[in-house]
Amino acid sequence: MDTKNLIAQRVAQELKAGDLVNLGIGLPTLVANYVPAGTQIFFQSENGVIGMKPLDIPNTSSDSLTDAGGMPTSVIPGAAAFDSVASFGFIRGGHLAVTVLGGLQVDEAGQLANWMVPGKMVPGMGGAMDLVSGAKRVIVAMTHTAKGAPKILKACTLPLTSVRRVALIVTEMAVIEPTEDGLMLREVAPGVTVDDVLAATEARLIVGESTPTMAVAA
Amino acid sequence: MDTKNLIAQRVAQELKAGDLVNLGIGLPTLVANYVPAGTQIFFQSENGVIGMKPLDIPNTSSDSLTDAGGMPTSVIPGAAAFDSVASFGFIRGGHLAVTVLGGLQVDEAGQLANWMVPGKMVPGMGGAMDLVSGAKRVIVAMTHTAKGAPKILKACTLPLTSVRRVALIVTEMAVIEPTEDGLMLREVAPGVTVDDVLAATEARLIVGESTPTMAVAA
Amino acid sequence: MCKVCSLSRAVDQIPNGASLLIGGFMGVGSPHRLIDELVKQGKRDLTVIINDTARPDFGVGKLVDAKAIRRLVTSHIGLNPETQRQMLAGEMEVDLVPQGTLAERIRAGGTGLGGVLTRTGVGTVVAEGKSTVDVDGETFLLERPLVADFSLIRAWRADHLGNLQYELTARNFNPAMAMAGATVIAEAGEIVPVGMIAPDQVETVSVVVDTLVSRED
Amino acid sequence: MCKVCSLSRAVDQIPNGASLLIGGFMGVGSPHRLIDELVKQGKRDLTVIINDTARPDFGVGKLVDAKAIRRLVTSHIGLNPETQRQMLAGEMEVDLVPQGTLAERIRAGGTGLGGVLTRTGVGTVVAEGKSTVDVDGETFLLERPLVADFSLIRAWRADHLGNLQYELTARNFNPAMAMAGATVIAEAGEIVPVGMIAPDQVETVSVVVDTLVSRED
Repeated sequence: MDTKNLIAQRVAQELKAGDLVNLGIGLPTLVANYVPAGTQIFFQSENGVIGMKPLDIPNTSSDSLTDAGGMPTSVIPGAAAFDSVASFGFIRGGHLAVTVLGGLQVDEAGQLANWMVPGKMVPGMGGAMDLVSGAKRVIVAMTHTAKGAPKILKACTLPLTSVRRVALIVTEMAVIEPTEDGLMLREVAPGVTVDDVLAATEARLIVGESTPTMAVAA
Repeated sequence: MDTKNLIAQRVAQELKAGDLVNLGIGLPTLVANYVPAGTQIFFQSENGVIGMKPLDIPNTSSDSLTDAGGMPTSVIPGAAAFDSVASFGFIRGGHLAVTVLGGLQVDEAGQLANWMVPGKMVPGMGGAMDLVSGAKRVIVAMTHTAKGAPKILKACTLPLTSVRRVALIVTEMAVIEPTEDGLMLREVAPGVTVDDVLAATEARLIVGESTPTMAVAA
Repeated sequence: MCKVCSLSRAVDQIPNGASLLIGGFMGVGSPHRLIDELVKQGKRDLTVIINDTARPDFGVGKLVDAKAIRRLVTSHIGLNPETQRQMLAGEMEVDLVPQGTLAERIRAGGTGLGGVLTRTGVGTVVAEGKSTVDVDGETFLLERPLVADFSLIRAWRADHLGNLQYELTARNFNPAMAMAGATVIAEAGEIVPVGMIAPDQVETVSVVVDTLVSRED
Repeated sequence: MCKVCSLSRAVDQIPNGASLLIGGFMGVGSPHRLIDELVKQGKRDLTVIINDTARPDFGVGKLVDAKAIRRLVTSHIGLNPETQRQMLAGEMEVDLVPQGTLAERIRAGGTGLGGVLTRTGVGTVVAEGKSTVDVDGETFLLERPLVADFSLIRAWRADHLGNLQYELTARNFNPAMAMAGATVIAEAGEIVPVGMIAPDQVETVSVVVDTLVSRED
């Protein structure tokens, strides 16, 4: 299993039946593939739909039903469509159980930076700032390092997405929970040691007596 | 023509084709009867409908379509229904061309009091405060006096509905326009003299060189 | 994940002293079955947030008659003399709120806004004890968000997931209240199979509805 | 009181330098005919408020390509390299706003609220130069209402009065924007006789729509 799918598989274990969940573009989108059959999760797309599912039947798309990237999508029976004001009402109002987003950096305070690299990449924050400020649980799904450099830092050097502490960081190496006391190392990936994680992390990690291995299929 | 219908008839002349208009309970409701045929006015009821018209065909009422007093009503073709949040969005947002409300008192600053008599009558303000604060034009339709006592005063003694200056006061004796300089006497009713109006008014009225008579049918 | 349960079990969840957002405008669009069951179960010391108290023996007027309400947040009590009597006698605390402000405060509570900035009420008794905020030289009243332990909602139609659809002026405060209750209990004129309410027709999304009252037995 | 007029006359109303609220999300639900006509008429120095700038040669991306926009208020430009190029080159002023804040600021502008109090952006670069308001011990950012000279709206269906109905995710910013423009111009996939859109289906009420673009000739 590749890095991205390993992360997605582990994140999917955090979702509970009936949850309203927003998946960011890219890696987080893969999470939907690992929801156990029979567990009904409601996926929101911030452009105005709850009950989104991938378009799996050819030639059934509509120009008026797209995901947040503007690509054709589909919905489950019982889905609902609404405008952007209502969409962010769900997000800000705490009705979203979980949001899964990618990350550029996370720091020891659990603060996420994921929307710009000054002078280089300025895509705009889109809905990310509202999602990180408003969802009940924020899960960051990202690779542990970028070109060998740690992404989990003492302090973010990039502009923050929100000052709010995220709930969980899932990488291909580890599951880390930001807490009031600091970053707790909760799990390591199969074949990865605690020392491997520490070596790839700039931030201080709090390590317990024993660190379980992620329950993911290889 | 009785007092109330005379007032309603004069107020109706203030409405223009295409206007969105809210009529308060009681006297203001009569204004709808005097809109010239062929002039389309859109009447809003703040409980959530635009395009209201009186229920004029027997046995066609629904429990789910009522006016702001909870009484069965009807709608024109092209009417729209919406929730209370949207309803007051129209009102506060300046989308209402005219609101016509009853009054207990109006003062020299053009400020209206119409929602409570402390210790005696405390019905609550309902939508009145939003209507007076938000509509483009506020027209007060009321009898000139109550049991012989003036209702147009130097200063209101009752709690204000809004500090905003109303646009026009129409009574069975006169049409009065509150301005920055004070209350301008614009018209008198048929058979009423300027002196009659001054005698029935506590507030100072500014009287022009000539005061036209209201163009209303007797 | 079936949300549908009996009327009595739906109301059993509500303890005495709870705060309730209740839909309806002069009783139109109020959850009459839920209100009747609240009275039947003898709930008391309730905080009720509702547009108006309808009339005696009708809609939420039945809760007033039963002296079940300790605190009332509302915009209009003019057609219910019993509400006015309890208020003037000091038996019930009544907080009168302009109707548009009431709607917007509930919306703010349900959508995570810090409050409402409105011209309505500035300079009147409604402004007493409240902060104001100046925006570009104009003064607005800061009105606080409203939420409650429970929202009691009346819908025209529901599906078995809990998606709701409303009808005409029976809509009123229901959609905003369905977003602002910690637990949302809905009754509907009809419960239809999932998929019968098209996505564009859903007005309250199932994910916010916790309990749907089953059809009359 | 017919509001229906030709595409060219509808766009003739818009002067150079005007501010425009334009519906759409990645071009879905954007008023493509109106945008094409803006380009055709060579409008320039526009202020455009829109969720995103779609892609080059698509949706509002065509206005970017035409260098018609002087100032842009938006939440996302990541999929339009030409927007980023003009921004970094200083050819276009870009104000990046979180998407939920953008929606709510437009709503505030259209519904007479003094501003928006939100947690979103507190403590980030988005908060720079803005006031905060404390409510019950928590800090919220005060974001200002947004309005514009014109709103350009795309509806699924309209009736000849100007009532509008939207479809699925082509809805997005259109309903809020239809409340916030001094003049509202709408194009629709279909224009139907008055009465064909039932009161409960109307999403934008005719009274706020000033001009409805006629069908293609």
